[in-house]
Amino acid sequence: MHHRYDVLVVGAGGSGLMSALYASKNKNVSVAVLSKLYPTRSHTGAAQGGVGAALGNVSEDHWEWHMFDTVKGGDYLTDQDAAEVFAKDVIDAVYELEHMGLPFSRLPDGKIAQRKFGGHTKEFGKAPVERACYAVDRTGHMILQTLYQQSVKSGVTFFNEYQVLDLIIEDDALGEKVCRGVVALEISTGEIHTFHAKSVVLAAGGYGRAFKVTSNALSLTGDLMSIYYRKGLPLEDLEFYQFHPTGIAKLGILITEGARGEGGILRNDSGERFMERYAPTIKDLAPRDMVSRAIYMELREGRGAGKDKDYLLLDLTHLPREIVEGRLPDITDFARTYLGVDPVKQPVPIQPTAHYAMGGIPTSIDGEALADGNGNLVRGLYAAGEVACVSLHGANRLGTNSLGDLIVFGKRAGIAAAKYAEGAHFEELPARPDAFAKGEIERLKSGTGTENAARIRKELQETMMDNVSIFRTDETMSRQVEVLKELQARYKNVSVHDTTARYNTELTEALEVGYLLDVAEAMTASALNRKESRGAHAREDYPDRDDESWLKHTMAYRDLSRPGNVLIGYKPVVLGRFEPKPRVY
Amino acid sequence: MIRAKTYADAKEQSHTNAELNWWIFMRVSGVVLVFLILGHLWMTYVSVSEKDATFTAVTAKLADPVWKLYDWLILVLSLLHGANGARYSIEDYVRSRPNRFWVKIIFYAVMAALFIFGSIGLFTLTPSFNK
Amino acid sequence: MFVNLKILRYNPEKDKRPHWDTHKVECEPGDRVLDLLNHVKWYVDPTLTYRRSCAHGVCGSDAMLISGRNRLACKILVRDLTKDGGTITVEPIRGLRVERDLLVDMEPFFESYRAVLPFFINDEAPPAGERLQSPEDRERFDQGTKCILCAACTTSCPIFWVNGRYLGPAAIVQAHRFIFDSRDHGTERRLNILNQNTGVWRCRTAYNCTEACPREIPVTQLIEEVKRAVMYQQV
Amino acid sequence: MYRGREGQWAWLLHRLSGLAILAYLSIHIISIGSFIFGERVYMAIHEVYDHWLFRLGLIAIVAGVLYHSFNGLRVIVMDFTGHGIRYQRHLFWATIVITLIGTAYTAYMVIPRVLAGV
Ligand SMILES: Cc1cc2nc3c(=O)[nH]c(=O)nc-3n(C[C@H](O)[C@H](O)[C@H](O)COP(=O)(O)OP(=O)(O)OC[C@H]3O[C@@H](n4cnc5c(N)ncnc54)[C@H](O)[C@@H]3O)c2cc1C
Ligand code: HEM
Ligand code: SF4
Ligand code: F3S
Ligand code: FES
Repeated sequence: MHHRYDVLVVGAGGSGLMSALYASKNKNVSVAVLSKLYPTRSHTGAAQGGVGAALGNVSEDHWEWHMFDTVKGGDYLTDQDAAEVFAKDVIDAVYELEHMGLPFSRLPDGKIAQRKFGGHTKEFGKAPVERACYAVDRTGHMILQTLYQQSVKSGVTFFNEYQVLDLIIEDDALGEKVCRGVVALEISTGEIHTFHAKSVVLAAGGYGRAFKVTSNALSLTGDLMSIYYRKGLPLEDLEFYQFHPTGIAKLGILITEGARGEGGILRNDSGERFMERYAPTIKDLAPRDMVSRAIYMELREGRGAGKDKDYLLLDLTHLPREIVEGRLPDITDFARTYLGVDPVKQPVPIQPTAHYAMGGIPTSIDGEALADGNGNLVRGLYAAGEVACVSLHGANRLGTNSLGDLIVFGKRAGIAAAKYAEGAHFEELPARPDAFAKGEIERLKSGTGTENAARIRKELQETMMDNVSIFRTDETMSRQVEVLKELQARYKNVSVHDTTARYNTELTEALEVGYLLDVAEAMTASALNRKESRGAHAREDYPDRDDESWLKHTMAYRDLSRPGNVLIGYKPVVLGRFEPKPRVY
Repeated sequence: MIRAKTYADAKEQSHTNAELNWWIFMRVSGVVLVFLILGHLWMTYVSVSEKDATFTAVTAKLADPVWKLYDWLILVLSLLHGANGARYSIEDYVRSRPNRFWVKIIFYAVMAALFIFGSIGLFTLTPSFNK
Repeated sequence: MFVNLKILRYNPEKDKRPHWDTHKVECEPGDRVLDLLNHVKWYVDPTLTYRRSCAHGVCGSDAMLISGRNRLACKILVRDLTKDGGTITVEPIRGLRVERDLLVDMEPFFESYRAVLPFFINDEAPPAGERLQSPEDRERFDQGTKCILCAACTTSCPIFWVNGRYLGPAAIVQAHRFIFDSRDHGTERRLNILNQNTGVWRCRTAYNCTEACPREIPVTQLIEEVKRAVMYQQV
Repeated sequence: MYRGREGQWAWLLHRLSGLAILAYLSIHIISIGSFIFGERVYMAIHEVYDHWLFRLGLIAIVAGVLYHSFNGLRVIVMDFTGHGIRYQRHLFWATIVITLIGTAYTAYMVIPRVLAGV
């Protein structure tokens, strides 16, 4: 089947829906959204704690403070032009969400309620400030629902349960790369569709499923990052992957930082509030990378709780029941359901969990996808949300800044894509645009290999967790490079047994394993290459930040002539208002 | 919004208070029927024998206008209440639209016949009738 | 421990009618049923088909009929269903066409959702900041905002099983969320829709929806509130 | 069978009892109304009614009416008060208890008469 839309959005999470809504405000273009999940199943719905914006509803706040926190939180790898646009625009974006009906929690005076969150401070780091606008502990759920509701209202066209398999990117006469559409599998029928478009917005989310313990959905497998990378196009700053300090032990299900924002305390086996030793000023509300490292240190030094001493405790027992059940009802429910622990009475076992990709498809502040580190674009291609790297989050994202990222840059990308499409024409498709996708499926379905994709994924997740996690060394990462080469080789021997066309989820999962392997490859290479510690990238063999040689973004390219080999390039950091300083809290 | 594709769909979606009114009626008639029916059962079945419901006994009782009205109220309310209740069931279980239509028509006809038959009985009756 | 996982399988491309498949699965008491399904899919029979995503009860993908009741496979643990050596049955939710194994056609469900105008309606020009709303007014419609559109309620309703034209509890919960939002102006239109033959009046207060809701939304209560709202509006 | 709880069974019994009563009511109207055709016709029908099986069957109808009435009241209470919903399970069990007691009393009154043939 063949379709034609002026603007195509891939992904229906917060960023995808935001793009689609704003693109479709431009009445001169047709817009469609493709998503491998029903829109409301997207993982934006799992976000709990809040969206950061300097509304100042509870106490004085300014966008400059927010910008500063973002830059400092990102360990100065944040591009300051992006941070400035973000900190200013997110205020209006939050009001816009409210105008769309989003049911924020309220203060007694009727304004949007706000609470404290890790790394968000007043007066450039003096003390924590209430900046996270929240809707109970379901902020992401409300954003996703509200945006979907508005899409229904404005009649956005959806192609649900369509899994994108390929981007159609060709060189034009001048050698510039141009995106002309996408190829997708209709999961319900097994049919391959070609979508011809003037501009495409990628909003396909992260790849947490590369790790064993993660807060991410089973469907977050880095598909579009990988597809981009397979074309020889760069992925930016992949070495920066955030581990959230408080995942439910073993399961990885997230317990929002809002729990600490409301007064929760982290304790080790002996009940000590250990964060006092690591971040004396803001203690439990230090940025995530620091808290996660502190937890690892505690575990490593044998101060973990439980019989295997492999987890720590999040203590909410000193808080009134109304706060715990009233402001954190979902996580109370998670702890009760999955652990049989009542957070009102007992501390909750926690461990760091793979959470968020700071890196991704490099873009300009209007979401335009970059083809290299020199500012060349892939014309007609845009990206936003977790799949993209603006780079707002630098080396470490602050809590609540991702939802803000979705609504600010999702909107910008949608507007820019629509504007571009308005003035562009449909560029000719190659002769057989779906050849690659069909070939890939053909190979999997007719192969005689004996490898099981699920086993490969399991090994990938376990080795990534061991070798490229919170602390890294040359040794562990070099080992992982070899592991990945072996897994890639084995992946070539995967075959899909299910011959059915309709809802062939064995096939879609096998494809996803392929994406995970590629993203892991780029990530490991980027991490091995960066010989310093910054933000979420903590190397034991290079424990210090080194602005002299490493204040720059990594651009990882697949070496198309030598598979398995990754080429590293760089891109300068946009500096500005805030000079890099040591990062202490 | 589900767009009506046929006349029947459109009619179903048109805005009337029929369902609301029936819903209220079910409740009001229900409350009244509790007294009427439980009373009726007590008086004619539990406290006295079925054997006693002879022709003479029944006709004698119904000669009294108060009982006439009592029984007629039961007749009207429970037929309406029961018929509407049965309509709920028909609409739930009879899936195809033409079948549903015919089942309902036939069912309403039967209910109407019962009502007419019962009413004629009640109101044409005099103790001397047909002696 | 071991449990017998009994799954109702149906692949319309191959099977004439649904049939049961049983797998003996090793597991922990704290495992989710979704973990068991994943185990079977990944290591035993890859053709097993179902939807899933978040794996912790927030995305609404995996409502199934598990051991006789509608639940999310990712939110029900083995220990809550059976003991060592026991049996867990898994079937697709009822009242929607089975596409394959545990996966059903959700389109009719979303069609009912869209029918109640499930979006904020207020055409007045918004203020520069937020519209104000008191915490009490916000609380009034809180329950409905929790809904994840999993369809566990609608497909547990005995009326919906036999009468697919009934909009169903999930759609009414969505309507409730807006009807009782002090900022919204679409109440009258929504109440008119729910006053139709296919609306709230089909509910016979069977409470299966309330029991099934994984988000612990008091669904029946919300439906009753909407019934009264319709009544007061018309009277 | 779906493993619903009290609410589901309450509804199912309500529907079945309602339909059963309607069916009985229809027969009842015909049989009682038959007196317009004269005593002979009426009594001929009445004879059949007098059969012990019918008389015992009527106990079941009483049970149905009791259940339907009190559950009907339960439904009404739920429709108009929040308490009704909160205590719907208790109300269901109360309905069952009332139905059982009422039915037992009816049986206690009727069965001896049936056995004695009066
Ligand atoms: C548990 C949890 C809690 C969080 N809490 C917070 C918080 O409190 N505050 C905050 O700011 N951030 C939070 N985050 C981070 C934030 O929620 C995510 O980064 C963000 O929601 C990502 O949104 P997205 O739109 O980029 O992608 P997603 O919401 O993940 O959506 C991805 C979309 O892409 C589609 N897709 C993917 N691959 C394909 C393909 N191949 N073909 C077609 N479609 C595809 C999917 O169907 C989906 O619709 C949290 C994250 C998690 C996991
Ligand atoms: C005695 C007192 C009665 C009371 C209090 C009562 C009450 C009710 C109520 C409130 C309903 C609506 C149920 C709902 O909406 O879920 C109802 C339904 C019904 N009633 Fe009655 N009723 C009584 C007598 C009768 C009688 C005498 C009949 C038969 C002739 C009858 C037949 C029905 C039927 C068939 C239904 C539909 C059931 C359903 O759709 O589930 N009822 N009743
Ligand atoms: S009301 Fe509950 S059961 Fe129904 S769709 Fe919403 S979350 Fe699921
Ligand atoms: S199960 Fe159905 S009948 Fe009403 S109370 Fe729930 S919608
Ligand atoms: S997988 Fe998301 S609700 Fe179960």
